[in-house]
Amino acid sequence: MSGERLLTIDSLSVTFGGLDALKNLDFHVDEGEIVSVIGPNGAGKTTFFNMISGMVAPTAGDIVFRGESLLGFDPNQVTARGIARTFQNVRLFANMTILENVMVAQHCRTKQGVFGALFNTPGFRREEEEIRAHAEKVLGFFGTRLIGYRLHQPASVLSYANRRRLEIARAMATKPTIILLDEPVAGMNPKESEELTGLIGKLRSEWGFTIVMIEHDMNVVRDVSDRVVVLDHGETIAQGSFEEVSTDPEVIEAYLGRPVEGAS
Amino acid sequence: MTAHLESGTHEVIPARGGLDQNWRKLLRYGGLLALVLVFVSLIGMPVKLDSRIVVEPYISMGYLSLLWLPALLGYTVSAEKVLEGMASHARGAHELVAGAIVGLVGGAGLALLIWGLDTRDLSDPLVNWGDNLLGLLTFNETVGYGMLVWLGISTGLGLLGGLLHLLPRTATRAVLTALLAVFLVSALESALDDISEGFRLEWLFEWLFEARGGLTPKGAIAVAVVAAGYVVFGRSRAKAVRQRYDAMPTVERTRANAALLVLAGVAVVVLPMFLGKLTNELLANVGLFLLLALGLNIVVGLAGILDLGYVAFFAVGGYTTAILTSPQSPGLSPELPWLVALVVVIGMATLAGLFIGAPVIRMRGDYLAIVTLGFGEIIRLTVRSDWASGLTGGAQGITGIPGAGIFGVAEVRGIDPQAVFYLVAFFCAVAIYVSWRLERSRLGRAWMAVREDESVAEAMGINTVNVKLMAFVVGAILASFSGAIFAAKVGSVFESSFKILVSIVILVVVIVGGMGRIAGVIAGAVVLIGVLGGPNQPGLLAEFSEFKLLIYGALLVWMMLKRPEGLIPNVRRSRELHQEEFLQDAWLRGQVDADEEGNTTGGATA
Amino acid sequence: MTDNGATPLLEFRGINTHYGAVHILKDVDLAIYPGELVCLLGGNASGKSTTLKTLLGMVTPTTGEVVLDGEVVNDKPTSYRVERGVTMVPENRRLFKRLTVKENLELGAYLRNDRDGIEADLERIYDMFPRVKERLGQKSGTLSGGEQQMVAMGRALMARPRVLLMDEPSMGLAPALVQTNFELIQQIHQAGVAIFMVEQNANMALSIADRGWVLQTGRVVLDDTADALLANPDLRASYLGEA
Amino acid sequence: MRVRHAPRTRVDWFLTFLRFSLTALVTVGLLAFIGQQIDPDNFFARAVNDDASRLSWESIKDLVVSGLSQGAMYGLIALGYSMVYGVLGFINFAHGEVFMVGAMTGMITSNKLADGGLWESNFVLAILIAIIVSVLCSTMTAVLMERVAYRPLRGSPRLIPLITSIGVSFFIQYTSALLLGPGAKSYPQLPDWLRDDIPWLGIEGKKIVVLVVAAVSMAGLWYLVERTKTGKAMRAVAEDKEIASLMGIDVDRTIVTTFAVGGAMAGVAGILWGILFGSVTEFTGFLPGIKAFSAAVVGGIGNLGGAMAGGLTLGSSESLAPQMVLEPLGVTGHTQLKDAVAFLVLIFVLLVKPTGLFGERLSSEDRA
Repeated sequence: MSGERLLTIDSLSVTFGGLDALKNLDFHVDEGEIVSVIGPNGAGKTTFFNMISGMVAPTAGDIVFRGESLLGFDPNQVTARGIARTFQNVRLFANMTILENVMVAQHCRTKQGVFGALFNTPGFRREEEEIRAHAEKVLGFFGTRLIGYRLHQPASVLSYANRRRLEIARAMATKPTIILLDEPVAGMNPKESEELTGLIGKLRSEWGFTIVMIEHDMNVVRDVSDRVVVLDHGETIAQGSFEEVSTDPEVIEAYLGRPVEGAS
Repeated sequence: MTAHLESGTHEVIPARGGLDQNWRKLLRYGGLLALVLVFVSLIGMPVKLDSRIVVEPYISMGYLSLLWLPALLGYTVSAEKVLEGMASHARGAHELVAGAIVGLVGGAGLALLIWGLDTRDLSDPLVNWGDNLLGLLTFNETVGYGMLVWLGISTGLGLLGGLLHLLPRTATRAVLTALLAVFLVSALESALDDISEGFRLEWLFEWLFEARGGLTPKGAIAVAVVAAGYVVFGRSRAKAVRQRYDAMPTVERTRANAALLVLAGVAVVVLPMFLGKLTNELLANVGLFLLLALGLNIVVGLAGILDLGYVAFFAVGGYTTAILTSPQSPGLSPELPWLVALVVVIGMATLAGLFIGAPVIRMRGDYLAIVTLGFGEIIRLTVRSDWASGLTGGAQGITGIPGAGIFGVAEVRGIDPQAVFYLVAFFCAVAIYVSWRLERSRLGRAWMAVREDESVAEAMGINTVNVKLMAFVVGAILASFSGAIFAAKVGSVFESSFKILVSIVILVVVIVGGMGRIAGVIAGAVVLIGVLGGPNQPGLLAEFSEFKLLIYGALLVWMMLKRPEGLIPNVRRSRELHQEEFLQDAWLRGQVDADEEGNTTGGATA
Repeated sequence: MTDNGATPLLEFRGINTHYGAVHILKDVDLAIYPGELVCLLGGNASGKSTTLKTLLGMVTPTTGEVVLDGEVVNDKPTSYRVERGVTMVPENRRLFKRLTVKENLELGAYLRNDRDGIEADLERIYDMFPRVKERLGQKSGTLSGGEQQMVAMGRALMARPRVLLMDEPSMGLAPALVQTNFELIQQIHQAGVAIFMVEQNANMALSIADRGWVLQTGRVVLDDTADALLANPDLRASYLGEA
Repeated sequence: MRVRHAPRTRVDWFLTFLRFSLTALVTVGLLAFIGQQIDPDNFFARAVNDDASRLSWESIKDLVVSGLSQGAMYGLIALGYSMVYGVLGFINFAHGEVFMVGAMTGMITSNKLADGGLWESNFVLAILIAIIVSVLCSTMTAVLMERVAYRPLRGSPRLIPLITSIGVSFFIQYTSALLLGPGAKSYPQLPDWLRDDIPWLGIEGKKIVVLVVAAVSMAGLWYLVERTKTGKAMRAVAEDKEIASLMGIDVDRTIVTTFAVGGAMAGVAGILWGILFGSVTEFTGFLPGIKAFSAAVVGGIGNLGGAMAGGLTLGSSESLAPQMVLEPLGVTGHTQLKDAVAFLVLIFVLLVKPTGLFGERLSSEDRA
């Protein structure tokens, strides 16, 4: 089901204080894929995301999205080109309301400025309407959890699982092509992660997003991934379907410790 | 599973005995009181404020500067911090004894000071050490008398402080309001004098006030009774009105708000006509600082950028106006009309905002604070230097600014404070409108996001550099308006009007009022600039001018420690500052939520 | 309960804690005896980390007593408790990344003044983790995950603990690293140190523990030997999220 | 082989332009200076500045020495900023006032000693007493500040303690003005051997004293932080307070120690200020304080060697740049711009290397 090549990463490297965080990493995503990135702690997974989203500049290599190199772009420019992300440690705008969190994420898709705001022009009002409508649509993706009376609550009152959901909603609101999910089910209980796994599938089937995901939970990885990439010490040690990867001796040695019990 | 939400139960334990005290705490508070009393005496407050009478002939602000302290500490020492869901003690002799002991220790400190004043001469480093202070503290009687009286007074006041815990809530509130009212009315004497003339109420003024200053005893009693009466009888009604307002549906509330706004507008237009020169002058000053504070509020309160060099934009407005309009401008002197100059001022402020903003915008918040402060100084030092004196007049400044002509309809100059006030009020109204509209726009949301977490805002597609520059520029333009009016009002500009001090005072106004909240900023400006005075401008309490910067410093610290959200807080902001509590709250809700939704409670709604 | 007559090393007697208005721990009673390996199980927000913080004196209980070796230590600071033999290996290792490996280990012995004893203990740790010895002068932030885990354990052991608290030793770690970690814990336990482990991963924890408690919204709901807990249907159910 | 990419936004272009033009300005100024040093009639020197004249080696030496001695003082104050920043992560704006308190109490003590005659009869003893008193007072001020104003704010957003410290700074300034009276107050006259040039060096004795005392204090501090258990505790607390307390370190006490040590350094700097300039006002702490902070940033905040290096850099550029860059560029009244130079250096360094000269980037997370 993979389509056009969206993102190509070409021998990407980065060093922090003499230490290689990533070494000659090659990677690609095609349209409509769900790719999981797994690997031990400190393997450079989050650095990898930071690099794609423009938060860290690579030392060498290239990141090409739809034929355009992303090097040197600020994170907001990357997002504007269609790559959104969530954060491993959930970083919401805690004192803004849930609605505002999602509204503000549409910043790069809208354009009204000071003039419109000051004179309340028709264009300004129309755009505000659209922003709000889209925000509610995105929040509605999670059932009733984030809408209703919750819309005007500050994000800080949400439960842990709901914060994770709001993070995803916020990334969706930027109208991206690719969503980078950084450990979307971390800290959720088995039931919640099962539910979210289903939603990740829907993100592709209903909303048409392409997804790259970092995850430790092998159940989730197994259930949704088209392809799995294993990182260790900043290098790719294996790549392929979940079955291929989970039986790869090198992966077992470096990451899994023992084969994942069955495919049940 | 909501069983663990056992909050709100408040158990009352029987009162403790009078001697069942935490003696170390009492001594600590007593020692603190003694220190503060001695400190206040030695910085010269009692002596210098003695000439300002509160109630003739009984009490002056000098004595008052000492008297309120024992009562305050007597009250706080036995104030029990009650966490919700926990128990508290019933009140009784315990509180009285605690207050009295704290007062006694404090009084002993003062007595010791009297004894020291009498026997030693420390006037070499301590300038206020001397006979004036001794005379004041001993009421011009013997040393022993003074010591005893202060022991007595301080103990008594401490006891009164403790007593406040025993009175019913309404009574406490009535007493405090009455005392505060007497103080405020007396503090506002000169303004009331001015106002009473306008409203033909001289008779009331003369009845209330002594000719040489201060309330008459009967006046004081009248004021106290009115204030207490309001608390006892009027408060519940005011509360009811407020509740009705809160309960209104949105549409109706908008209408009520609009009505209130119109009312305030009419008051702003009509009131100055009844006011004298002095009050108008004062209001004009308040307005100038309010305009600055509204601008800084956008930068600090909304976008979360701590700009300590904000005065630079004030200077840009002032100097641009001076150069363009004054015939005595040393270099360039096109002698433009004020309104034309104002257009250039906007341009210059925008440029300055971009020029200062661009290099600092990517820096971390605290570095940015210091670097902007540096920029402010660079601009001031450059303006003052011989190098730039060809344009700016150097240390001599630029004089002879003709004033602001408004389409030939009016000519606004410093000698006509009422006209200045109207001009300032107009610009403040513009600033308020701008702040209000922007806060509710796409840009305002982006500012808030940047304030909350800059790198996430960036990752969510917000061009943080542009957005922050925008805040800088909007703030700069508002400040430059203030500068332009300032130049026209005073008729001259000197670099000394643009010191760092101004930036800090504006920051205090914004913070004391409540960051990010327009009503708060207005209240902050009126209270601080109006009553205490601006950096170079006297306020209503002119005698305080020597102490005002000390008070500003102390206020800033106290605000940050006790009420970081300001007098009239912004709901969001206060949430951020009490985040820990909220996180715990959220933590709790987390479990409720895991339980499936439906039975969760909606907490604070924005 | 394995009450073998000895005094417990560490004990909670009727502990209640509050954060503001929120009641977190409710009448919790716990006891850890010398040389035991016990674990405290519980899901998100069940009060596990509050338990640890209360043990260490970072949170003061509103009622109840924390007893250390027969002495009530409610009003004693963390440093006092550390000195008396309670040490914690924090979640996610939390090494001092800018300090060298050696300095990290030395800080573990911060409260000790017996220079010879410290030297001897350092040698013991080098024996236990030979890889650590090779990297003594390196900034600890540059180590790999497994090595950092060893340093974290070594640092804790340098305090000569009588009871070692482990906070979520499996949290956020790669499966392989979790295994290494549990092997290290067993190794230390066999050296005679009592271990109190707080874990979400019930299967893993109970497989090496002697005893366990299950905490649910601040209350101890199960208290049994590890084998019995493993067989307990209620526990199985609640950990599969079927409750 | 770092991937270089061209600036993509207008702000980036502007910053590049700013970096370039500042560098160009300094280079041209220096070249012009060299030109007029070689020959005041030189075409290049004339072209930029009509009044160009040669600076004697004597005066260059004087400028360097006074720049360095002043810089050493900035460095000593900067240590306090840097240490507090390292441990608590905020700028203690009021640290300059701690320095002022040192200078002020030094002034009071030495005047009292001069009245008593000890200052003249045994200067070394007298100055030692003055140093001890002022170090004690400034240490106490710093510790008190921490206890009253900063401890309750631990864990609040970074700007809150910064704003608080601005308030503290004002409070101390005006307390000093109100208690001791406003305006400048003089130190007693120094003995001749300090005022005169030291023969074989041709440098004023007091400047040598300042440099020596600064070097000794710096060495002592380095030993404390790098070699002692207290120092190790400080570094541990700076990195992770919670874990440090797990090691049995008393975090509160370590933070107090940090403030105390910083305060002591500021006290030493205060008395050196008195020796160097002979007078002190309630505002003495303000500008040097900000400059010292700049020095700490220039050197890379949190890095003690960097703080001292930053101080020396700032002090000497402040002393040399007006003569060596501004004057050859034709700026009149260049010495009036001395303070502006200090701030320009700060801005320039932050533009070129946001982490300061010796600051290191620790991870991907701390973007400046």
